[in-house]
Amino acid sequence: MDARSIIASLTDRFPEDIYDADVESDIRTVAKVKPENVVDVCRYLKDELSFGHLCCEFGIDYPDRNEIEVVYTIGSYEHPVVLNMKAVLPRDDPQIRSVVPVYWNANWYERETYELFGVEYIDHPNLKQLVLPEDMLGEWPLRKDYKGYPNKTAKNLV
Amino acid sequence: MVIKNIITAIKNIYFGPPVTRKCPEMATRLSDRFRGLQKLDKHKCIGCGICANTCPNNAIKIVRSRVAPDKDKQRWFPSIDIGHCLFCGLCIDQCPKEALSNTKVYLTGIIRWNHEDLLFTPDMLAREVDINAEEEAGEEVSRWTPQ
Amino acid sequence: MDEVEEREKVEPKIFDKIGYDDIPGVVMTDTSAVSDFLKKTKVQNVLNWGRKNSLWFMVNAMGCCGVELLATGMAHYDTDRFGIIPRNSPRHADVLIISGYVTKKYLPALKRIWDQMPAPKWVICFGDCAISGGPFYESYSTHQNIDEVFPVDVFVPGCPPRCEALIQAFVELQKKIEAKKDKGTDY
Amino acid sequence: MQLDEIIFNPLLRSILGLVLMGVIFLGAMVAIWFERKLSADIQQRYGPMRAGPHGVLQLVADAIKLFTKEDIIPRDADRLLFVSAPIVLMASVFLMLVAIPFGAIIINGETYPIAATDMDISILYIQAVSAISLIGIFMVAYSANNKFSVLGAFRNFARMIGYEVPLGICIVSVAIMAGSLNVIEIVKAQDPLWFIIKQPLGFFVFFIAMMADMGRLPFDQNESEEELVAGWITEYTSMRFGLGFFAEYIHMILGSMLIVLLFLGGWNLPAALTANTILGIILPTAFFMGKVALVILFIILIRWAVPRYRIDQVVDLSWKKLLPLSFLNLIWVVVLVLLGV
Amino acid sequence: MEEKIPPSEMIVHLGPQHPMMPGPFRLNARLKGESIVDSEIDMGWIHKGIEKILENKTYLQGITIVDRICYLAAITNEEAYVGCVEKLAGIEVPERAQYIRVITEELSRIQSHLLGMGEYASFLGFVSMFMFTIRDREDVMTLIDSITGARVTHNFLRFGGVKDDLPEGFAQDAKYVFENLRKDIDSYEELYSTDDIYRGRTVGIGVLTPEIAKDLGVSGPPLRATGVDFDIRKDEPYLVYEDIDFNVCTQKEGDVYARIQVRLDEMRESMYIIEQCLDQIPSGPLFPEGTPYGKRSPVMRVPAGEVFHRVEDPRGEMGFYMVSDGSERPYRVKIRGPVYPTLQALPPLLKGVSVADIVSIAGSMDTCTSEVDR
Repeated sequence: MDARSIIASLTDRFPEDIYDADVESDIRTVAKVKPENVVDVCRYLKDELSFGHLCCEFGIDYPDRNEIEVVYTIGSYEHPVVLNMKAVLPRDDPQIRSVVPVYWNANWYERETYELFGVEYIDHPNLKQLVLPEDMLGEWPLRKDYKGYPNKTAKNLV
Repeated sequence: MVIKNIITAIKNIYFGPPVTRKCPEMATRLSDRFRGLQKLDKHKCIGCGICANTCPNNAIKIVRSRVAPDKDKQRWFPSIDIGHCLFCGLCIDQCPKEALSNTKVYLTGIIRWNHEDLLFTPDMLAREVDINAEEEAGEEVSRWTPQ
Repeated sequence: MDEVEEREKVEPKIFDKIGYDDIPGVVMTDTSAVSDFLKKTKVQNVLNWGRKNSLWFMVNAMGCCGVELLATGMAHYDTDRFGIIPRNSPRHADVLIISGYVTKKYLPALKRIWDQMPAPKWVICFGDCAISGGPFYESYSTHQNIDEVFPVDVFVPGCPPRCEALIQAFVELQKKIEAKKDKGTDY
Repeated sequence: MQLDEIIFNPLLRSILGLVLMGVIFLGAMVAIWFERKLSADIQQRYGPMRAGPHGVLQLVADAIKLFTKEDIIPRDADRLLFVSAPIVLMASVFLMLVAIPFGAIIINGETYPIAATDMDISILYIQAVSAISLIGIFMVAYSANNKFSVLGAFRNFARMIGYEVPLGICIVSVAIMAGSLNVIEIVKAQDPLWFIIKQPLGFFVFFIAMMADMGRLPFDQNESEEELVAGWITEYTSMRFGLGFFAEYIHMILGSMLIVLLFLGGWNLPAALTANTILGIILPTAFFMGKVALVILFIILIRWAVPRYRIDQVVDLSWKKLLPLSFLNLIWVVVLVLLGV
Repeated sequence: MEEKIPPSEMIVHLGPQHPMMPGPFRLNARLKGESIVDSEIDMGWIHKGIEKILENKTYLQGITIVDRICYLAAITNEEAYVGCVEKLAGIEVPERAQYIRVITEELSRIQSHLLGMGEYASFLGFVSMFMFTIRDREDVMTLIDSITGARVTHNFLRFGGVKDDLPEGFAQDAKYVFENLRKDIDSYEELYSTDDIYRGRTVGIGVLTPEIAKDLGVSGPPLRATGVDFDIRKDEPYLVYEDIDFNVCTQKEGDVYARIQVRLDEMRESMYIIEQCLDQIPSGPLFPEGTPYGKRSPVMRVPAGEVFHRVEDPRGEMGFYMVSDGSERPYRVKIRGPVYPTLQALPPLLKGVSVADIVSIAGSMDTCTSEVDR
């Protein structure tokens, strides 16, 4: 299964939800997905196109465009193609359906994205902080306008 | 069976001499490329500040210092906070005049009892002040010591 | 045989007469008069000799330096030569080696480990992260300036320092104890 | 006879007991030093080198440090039990010490064992008092308010209960063969032929059960360091930890002595060797201690050469393998005795 | 785990400081007797915020930071990062530099596996084995040291090449070390396969089936131990792995024993790869000629774009997703560590096993907490 046929199949199946689909190289493809339907798309990817391996899931903050992108990097155990699927969310109230029912290992990725970017995942089984202490929740440190960085408290002798 | 393990253990008692490096007394032979405490050549340094800009950890600051211990004239030289230094060698790679270089000082010279002593001024980097470092690796630096 | 019978006779009395806190045969004092006196005499030298030759350290690998910490205990560097052995329980340890980044989340746990260790106890800052935050000194998550929290005796710069440096740090700590300048014991 | 009077004088016996206590402490220290050196040899390193020549004073340094460390009793611990548990452990090994002979003096063909007491049921007594340590460990588990201690102590119970049974049966078969419950009589019964030759299976089972009883490595689940931090001893500081540590090593030495006494012939030597008075005083004890040292060496070797069992595997080993084997050995011994061998 | 638990059960917190692992993490295990009813992992005790730090460093300074993601595989981290930047900037790496990179990466794989394997033995109480493997690891470390000049954090790769050439006489040294290492690995394998206690502790413990392993997102040796030959070096070749002959080591059983066996086999395979590289390595420049890239790197501005680059770490699939906006600092860097899903997969594996098997299973995963927390 090569990159072009995958993109073709995906856009055929979800003409409304998938846009800006592109083939970067033989093994890299990108697509944007409407956030409402991400679970269905993921299920289709996993069941039909054998994209069984969720490499990672993370957020990117674009304050000047006022949006947060959630990127799903999905690979496969059968073919070498990797799909970078993006869902664009508004920055003020980022909400998206959780893909944990499809990809089990998305659990921690979503928890981390939640506490670092403030993306709220609907239907997530256990949405709470993962890596930060509890009192830091709500600061969203990986957003570009985070105030606590750089942290100038270190004793630098020079 | 466990007998095999015991035989291996007994074999090791007789045929396995200790591989321990006798650390504090005998210097370990280091690789030629080992990155220890930096050494400053005050004659070559032009005080351009590229090292300070390159440092990933902001450990270098350009300060005024005497050009030689017996002269009053002052110029700009780097001073390094060893408590911040990553010993990554970027400052040495990027130095346009090759004024900074690696030495093999990594033990007695820089392990200190107080945090404040970890600041290395240009005089100390140029070894004009005794930094209390023995010649740890000495001249005898080899690439490989078969154990 | 006699000992057992004696204890059986005595035990009911303990529960009746004395409070729960007083245990027969165990002298419990609040004063440190004895140790204060000892500190002025030559006995302290003997005690310090014993202490410096048996610095058991806490296995507390926290980062890159943790790997070097593990390697130091092994055959090539062999801290056992100095009587230094790793212990897993803080109750048995004398030296806490801070061997990595102390984050805001981890600092309470580290303090707790420190509190659980019995005095006299010492701290070694092993590596840049412990001394100043190292490459993560600007991070939103780490806690800097550990030497304001713990009474650090020896600073070992390097990122990470080689294993020899840890052994040298122990030697420096021994020197410090011998010179009676360490922070673990009040002189 | 005058010699008899001196030897059976109760005052002298008590003094002898105290001396033996000191000897066993010294022995434990030597054993710990020996273990550290031997493990270092196996692992191709040096071991203690700095405190004294080749680190012989290492244990002195450790003891000084442990004695002068802060003694912490956790706030939520049951103080009385917490403080007295190491004493109970120590008492258990010292009570064992009372009945175990440390060698013998042979004068004019007459054997005088070096032991604090000479009771007729000494092997039964040793078996009984060694179980007291279980009470000590139970006190730790109950009082320390630490879950690792509880887990370690419960593992200890499971293991001890499992291994006391085959151990007891092996002792019974030895007693049947010797016709006595007295350790000294048992040693005498082995005069020409050691019991290891007559009942090798019994020795095998006894050795493994004894190692489990001592808590040496394939069976040290009670303080398996990687899982339970330090097991039942986790909460103890300073010399209370030291006492627990020492008790373990003394138990190891006494256990090795039992192995030598019951199966390896004790201090028995050909009569020709002990005819001379001076040789008779020195040789039997030296021979006995040498064998004990060899057994300890072997136990230490095993400690550093094998991984650790899981606790259910240990219990399985005891009930499913060692117990049937020990019964087999019992039947074998009964047959031998009936045949009059 | 705040809910009320029945009195026959208890919650044990293993960690954050626990001898089980280099690096703190906490395992809250609910025990019934000795067996685990339920468990939960609490992460982030050494979360350092590397992704945020990387956004504020120049590309060159970033190399020093990515070294410290996982301290056991610093070179592969660098390769993932540097490869990412090279893909974005379109830099070609000369062949000699590629070979040197492969050599250092495989050496790093050997030392990582030696540590993981030995540490695993020490979790079972077999401390001497740990000493033996670390003894061999020191030799490999000396080899790495002689190339890069540091033991753990190398800072060796540069954009477009490597910092230094192989030292003189490296081939002989490597030959000498590998000769001994082969013998030692054989003896470890023999010890492992003949020791009854070891087999009792490992065979049939912590079994992963291929389907479950794929579902959990596990990669690296734990996945290959189940029989799935998923290896980035084969599936998506980078550097010169295409020209090199090697096998992907797999086992069928998927239990703890198989994972250790895969590591043993992979070490042999790595040595084979290095020997091929030393035979095939061409002479030539270390940096692309006619470009400003070199040991004294210029201040780089990388064209805007996004790229995902992944390499095979000793522990599995290591990937970097980098977004550049055309300035001299990356806009966003996402690090996909291999241990992250592996550690996440622990609680389902631990259900129903006994306390002693926690260390057995967790140790066989060879997890590196620093990389999970980043």
